[in-house]
Amino acid sequence: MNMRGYLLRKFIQALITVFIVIFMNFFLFRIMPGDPIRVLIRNPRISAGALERVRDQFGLNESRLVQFWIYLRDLFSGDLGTSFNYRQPVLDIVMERVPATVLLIGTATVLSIIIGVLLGVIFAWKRGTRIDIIGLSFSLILYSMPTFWVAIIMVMIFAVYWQIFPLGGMGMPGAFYSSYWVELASQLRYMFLPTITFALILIGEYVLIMRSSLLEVMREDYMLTARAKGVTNRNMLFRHAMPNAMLPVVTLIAINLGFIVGGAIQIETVFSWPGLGRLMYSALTNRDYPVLQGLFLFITIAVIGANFCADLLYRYLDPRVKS
Amino acid sequence: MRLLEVDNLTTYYKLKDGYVRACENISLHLERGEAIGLVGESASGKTTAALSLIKLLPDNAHVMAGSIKIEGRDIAGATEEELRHIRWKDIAIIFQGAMNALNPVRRVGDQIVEALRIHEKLSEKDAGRRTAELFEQVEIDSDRVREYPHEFSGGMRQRVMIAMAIACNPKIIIGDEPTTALDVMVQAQVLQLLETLRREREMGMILITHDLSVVGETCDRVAVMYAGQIVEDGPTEKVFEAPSHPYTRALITAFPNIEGERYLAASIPGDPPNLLSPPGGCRFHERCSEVSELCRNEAPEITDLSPGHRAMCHLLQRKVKVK
Amino acid sequence: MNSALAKRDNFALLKKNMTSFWSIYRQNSMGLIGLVILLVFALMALFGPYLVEITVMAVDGVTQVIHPPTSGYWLGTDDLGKDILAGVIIGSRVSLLVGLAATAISMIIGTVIGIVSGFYGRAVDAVLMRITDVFLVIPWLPLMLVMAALLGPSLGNIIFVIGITSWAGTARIIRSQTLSVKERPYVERARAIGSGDTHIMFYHILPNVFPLIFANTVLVAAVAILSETTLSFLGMGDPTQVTWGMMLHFAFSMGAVSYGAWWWLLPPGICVVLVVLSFTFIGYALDEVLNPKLRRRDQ
Amino acid sequence: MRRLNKVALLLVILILAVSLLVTGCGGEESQDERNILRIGYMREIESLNPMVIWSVQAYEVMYVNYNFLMSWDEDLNVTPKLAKSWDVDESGTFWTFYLEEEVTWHDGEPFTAEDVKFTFEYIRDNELGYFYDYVASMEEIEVVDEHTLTVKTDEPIAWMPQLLVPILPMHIWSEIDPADAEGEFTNDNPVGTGPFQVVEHRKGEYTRLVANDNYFKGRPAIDEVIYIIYANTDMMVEALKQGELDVIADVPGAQFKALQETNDPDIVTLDADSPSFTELSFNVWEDEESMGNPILRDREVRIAIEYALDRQEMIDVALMGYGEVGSTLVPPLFDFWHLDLGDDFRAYNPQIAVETLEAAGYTLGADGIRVSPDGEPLAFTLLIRNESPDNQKMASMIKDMLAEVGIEITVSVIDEGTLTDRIYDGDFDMFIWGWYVDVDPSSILKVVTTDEIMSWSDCFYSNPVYDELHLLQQRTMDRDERRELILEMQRIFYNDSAYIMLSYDPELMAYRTDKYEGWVRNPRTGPVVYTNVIDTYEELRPIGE
Repeated sequence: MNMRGYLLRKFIQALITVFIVIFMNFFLFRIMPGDPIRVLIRNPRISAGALERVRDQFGLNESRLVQFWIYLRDLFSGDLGTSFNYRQPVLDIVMERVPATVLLIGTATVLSIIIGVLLGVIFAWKRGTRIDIIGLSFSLILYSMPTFWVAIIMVMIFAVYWQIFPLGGMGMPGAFYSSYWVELASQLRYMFLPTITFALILIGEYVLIMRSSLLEVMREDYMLTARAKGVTNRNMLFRHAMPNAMLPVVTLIAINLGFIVGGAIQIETVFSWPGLGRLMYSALTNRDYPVLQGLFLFITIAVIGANFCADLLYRYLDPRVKS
Repeated sequence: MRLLEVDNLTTYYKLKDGYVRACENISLHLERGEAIGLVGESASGKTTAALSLIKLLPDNAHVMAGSIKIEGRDIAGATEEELRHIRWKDIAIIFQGAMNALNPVRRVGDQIVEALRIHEKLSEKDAGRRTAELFEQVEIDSDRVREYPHEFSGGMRQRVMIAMAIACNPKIIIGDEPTTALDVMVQAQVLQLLETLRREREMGMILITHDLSVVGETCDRVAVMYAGQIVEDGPTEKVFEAPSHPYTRALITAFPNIEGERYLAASIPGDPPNLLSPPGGCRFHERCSEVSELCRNEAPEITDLSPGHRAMCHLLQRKVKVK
Repeated sequence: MNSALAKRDNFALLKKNMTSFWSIYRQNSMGLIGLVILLVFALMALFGPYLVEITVMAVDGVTQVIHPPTSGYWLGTDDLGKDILAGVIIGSRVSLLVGLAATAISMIIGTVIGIVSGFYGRAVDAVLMRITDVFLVIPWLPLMLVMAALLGPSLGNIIFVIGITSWAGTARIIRSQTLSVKERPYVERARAIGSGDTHIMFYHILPNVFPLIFANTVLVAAVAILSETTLSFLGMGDPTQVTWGMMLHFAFSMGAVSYGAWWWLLPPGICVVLVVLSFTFIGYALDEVLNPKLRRRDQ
Repeated sequence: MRRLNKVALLLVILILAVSLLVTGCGGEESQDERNILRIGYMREIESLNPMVIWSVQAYEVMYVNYNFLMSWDEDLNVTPKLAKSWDVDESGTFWTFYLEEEVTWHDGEPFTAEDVKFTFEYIRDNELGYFYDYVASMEEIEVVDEHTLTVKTDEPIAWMPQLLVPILPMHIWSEIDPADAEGEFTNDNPVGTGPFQVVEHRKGEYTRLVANDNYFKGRPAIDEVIYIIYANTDMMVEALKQGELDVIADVPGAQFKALQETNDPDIVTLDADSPSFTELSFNVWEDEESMGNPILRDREVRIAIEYALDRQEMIDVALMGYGEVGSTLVPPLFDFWHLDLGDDFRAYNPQIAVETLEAAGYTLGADGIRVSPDGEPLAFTLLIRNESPDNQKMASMIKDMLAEVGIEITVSVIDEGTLTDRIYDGDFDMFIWGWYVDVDPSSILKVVTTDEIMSWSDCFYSNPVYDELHLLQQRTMDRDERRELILEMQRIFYNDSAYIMLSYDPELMAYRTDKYEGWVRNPRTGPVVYTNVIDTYEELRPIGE
């Protein structure tokens, strides 16, 4: 089964998953109780007529099936519906928040992968020594901590008690920067705490994955062959062990994305970071269902896409499957 | 001067509750171009003995005593760094070659080039050309150098292992059950190939196997191992025709010969002893058909039956004395 | 008669495995620590409410509001003057309950889907696995948040939501294990002598898959407790119940951070970490014991 | 393996260096001499388009960016703004407004009567936004000259001229299709006549306004106003303490108390009255479709419940002592319209509660729960919104207090969506929610009129006398006469007790006094910002200037 055939099969599978998600996404929000419009606007100044008009605007009066058909038609034309709260197209609202989240998740994930893999390798290589046991327990502890709790602790220590980092947000609104560098430094200063907190949460996972993957690889026969060939320890690790050990890590990183999104929601809520996570949290509290629906779809498709890329990367790295 | 001189080689595995005495006072020697077979049941210590020569042992195994002289130079006390230059330069190994004795994610050619560049200081290009030649010698099409291990059949993979083994013209080749995983036809071809290469290059060979017929065909001398000790060794014809040690006799009768007359193969009762606390006296006494009180209490001496043919059994001593 | 025999020796096999399993497990220090921590919290959950009079939890005077730890209140009080130590002890009951109940649901679903799709294969397998993929891919927290918001914040809903969104991983592992067990000779033998599919699945495949279910259950429990705490923190928990998550939610939204009320924020959080850690330690130890590849030579 | 450790070491040093750099020079923003008023808030500003906004925060930005024809003083007397003065003929239906002369829009265009006429007709003809009620009854709007406008209404309207309508620039809004105006028109750089104009609006982060240099009442002393959103109150309170913010609003009780206890000399904590209240609403629907417990239709039971509730204790515990015990429908903030019951007020007295119940034939059952004459137990379900922790605390106290007088309450926590549904289906006994009251009292009085059932009414109260008075007060031009009618309506509604007013909620606010002075509280006991006037924005100036 050649590469292209494999690609096609994987793509179709991803599409099916996306469609199931779309279907679930639509009906998930239709079983919700209460009429969103009336809940949203509990303001005596609004005439009953206005309420009716708004309800029409969102097509809430048609039958479920008609609503689904409209939902599908709009979806393929990139229209994720209009937000009850902002009265803006959901797509614009979501797109506006993407850079902030990508910046946060991006740096945190990259940082945690690098450090996580590095530590994983050290702990695997020095298995059984004190470093390994301490490191392993520490990673397990980090892995077991609720993300929001770590965030709160970090804020309490660094932003409230020592006040060396800002409390939250992405920058001092309306601040005046003498030069680009000062602005960059200020941006970094605002980013530092949330990113480091997020990285701490993720490192645990990557250390564990890498360590157990490397331990398994190190027992393989070809490692004995390499040693028999007189290969140095360093080359045995980087030329023989790592290429094999990295394969499962790549897949797990992709599957881990769903977990990362969950973490982002918590980090952004505690640090007032204006990303997708905060948008989801406020959409939840405002019962802004179109935004919830659009966000949920957007995040899930992003995760499916990432998994698809991880599959490709895995296939590219592992010759056993490429042929 | 002899190619290889091993005296009283003793290797133990350190466990939490004591030592496993895997090899006890192993002595054997090898001339240039000569092949010796190491036979015995599984877990008799034959692989440990062979791999102890270059300390290719897991981290909890230690060579406790004994001298290992290659062309007069004793490498028993060699440091890991010195051993790294001896491995594959002086002594190369052909592993059993189940699916992954070769690194699955790297091209077979590169794995041979790696050995060449470590020991032969060849440029990338020369090493590449050398590898192609080696492939021809082991009757593999040289342009398959760029393929991956999973693209080769079991037999072909063993040929690659052989190519890799002879790449640096080692003085000695250890074959650790090299053909056990192959079916009979391919087994014969591989053994034939090994035979011709050994003759051409005047290499010494230590062939580890539990299959007496393989030893009969390819080895000049044979050493029978039981419970970590060599109980009998000598020229193959002598040992096969006149097996002196009860265990050797039982081993040979347990191995029916295609041409010989038909008889019911007798198996040896009981299991090999637990080497964590080996039995007193002769280690075979629990399963020996001609056991005596002496055997239970006293460890037997090695008796020279004829030039080059020795065995370790009380019976022999009495017989010799009586005569 | 044969099925009775099969049944007896299968479960006898299981029992023998268990005893040898315990001898190996005992040597794993990490596993033991995890077990001890879990026992402590289990006791706290079982006998807690009797140790601490319920009244202490009632809304009493406005005197010591958000008061740091003193002799009267070892862990200080929260914004309603309630004793935090009492809250933590009583909270353990619901938090563990939610965690274990949700784990049970997700294990049952995961095991059933895993065995069925592994056993029948082809069309059944394809459909079930596609659904499993959907649940594997969907980010867990947004899904839980949305469902909790839709179904309303009751304890039952929380357990249900966590249960039905966390079974995918288990199903995947159980399926692959079922595939290998299915090929084994005695399963062929059982089919040869005419045992029905469900019989085979229950008496032959389940006992062999059981150790794996056991190890995976423990890791899922860790995630379930984390989920409950996070959901409660984000306001989706059941406000009438005292759980660690709800305590953290009220602490955070009622100004513990700016008030510097570390005694209000730390204890519930530390309890969650300890419980999750105990499950993770046990899970990790189980993995090392059950997965021979990882077992170290000198053991 | 030594190389590996070196790599790890290098990496750690690198991270440390970066963090030092980051904390070091990023520390102090360079010298910035602009005077910026930074206001913290919790709920996102949903839009800048007046036709779609509904939240208090979005209204605040609209108040500052646009102007109304009139405003209010501390005692809620109407004061001039864009309209210098106005008068009305004796029929009470023909109004003449004399507008300010040298007013310009933010983009320099002159402000004329045409703009006012256009705004009223644009909203009236297209029933736009939530301002329709103010312009619905305007029959003819005529421009007399550039700065004079006449309005004829179909009947005398009591609350005129309080037109809470933002005056929009005709030269911009005339090109905007009304459907868009109520849909996706973002109005990102809103042109108004107000003291500040929005220049930057980043959703989920902040909204920045700069001073309007040629504001007709003089350029404000403050250069910029920035509304910054916080995901949680902790961060907002902490930001105020550290000087990152100048004023914060809707602070929860616990944090407000913490702030007070820090008694920081530079921070003023304001326990202001707010135009909102929390009520315990009963289902008094006489229709047989009602699924509420019929016993609650008996006025005596409701009155007994009022006597049984110690509302001061509930405020002390649930609202940390901030807020006032509730009584009548119009909050005391509007003291001109508020009915002070004096000793008619049914204060907490469990004894009278028991006597009332006994007198009405509700005898104590065996299990401590009273039973109605025809054997029904006094057991009701109290619905609580999960969005409000304070309501939940009150509910558990109500349960205990009513148990004392033999009434069993089961508390059920549901989300707002479900509660709204059940209210409109009449499927409830009682629930706790609240209302935000407009400056003019008729907005809240209207909610409990009969014709609002199945629309805004949430207790299905129906009293023809009350309805009659409501219509009358809407047409009574004379303020004092109207006041008598409104007080009488409150008395009737209080006596029927379809609502038990639990508390007039506090508006907890705090602001710094080390940078700016000139904070104005309007109305007298109200807040400095997030109120119906923009005096603070106009008066505020750096200290010493």
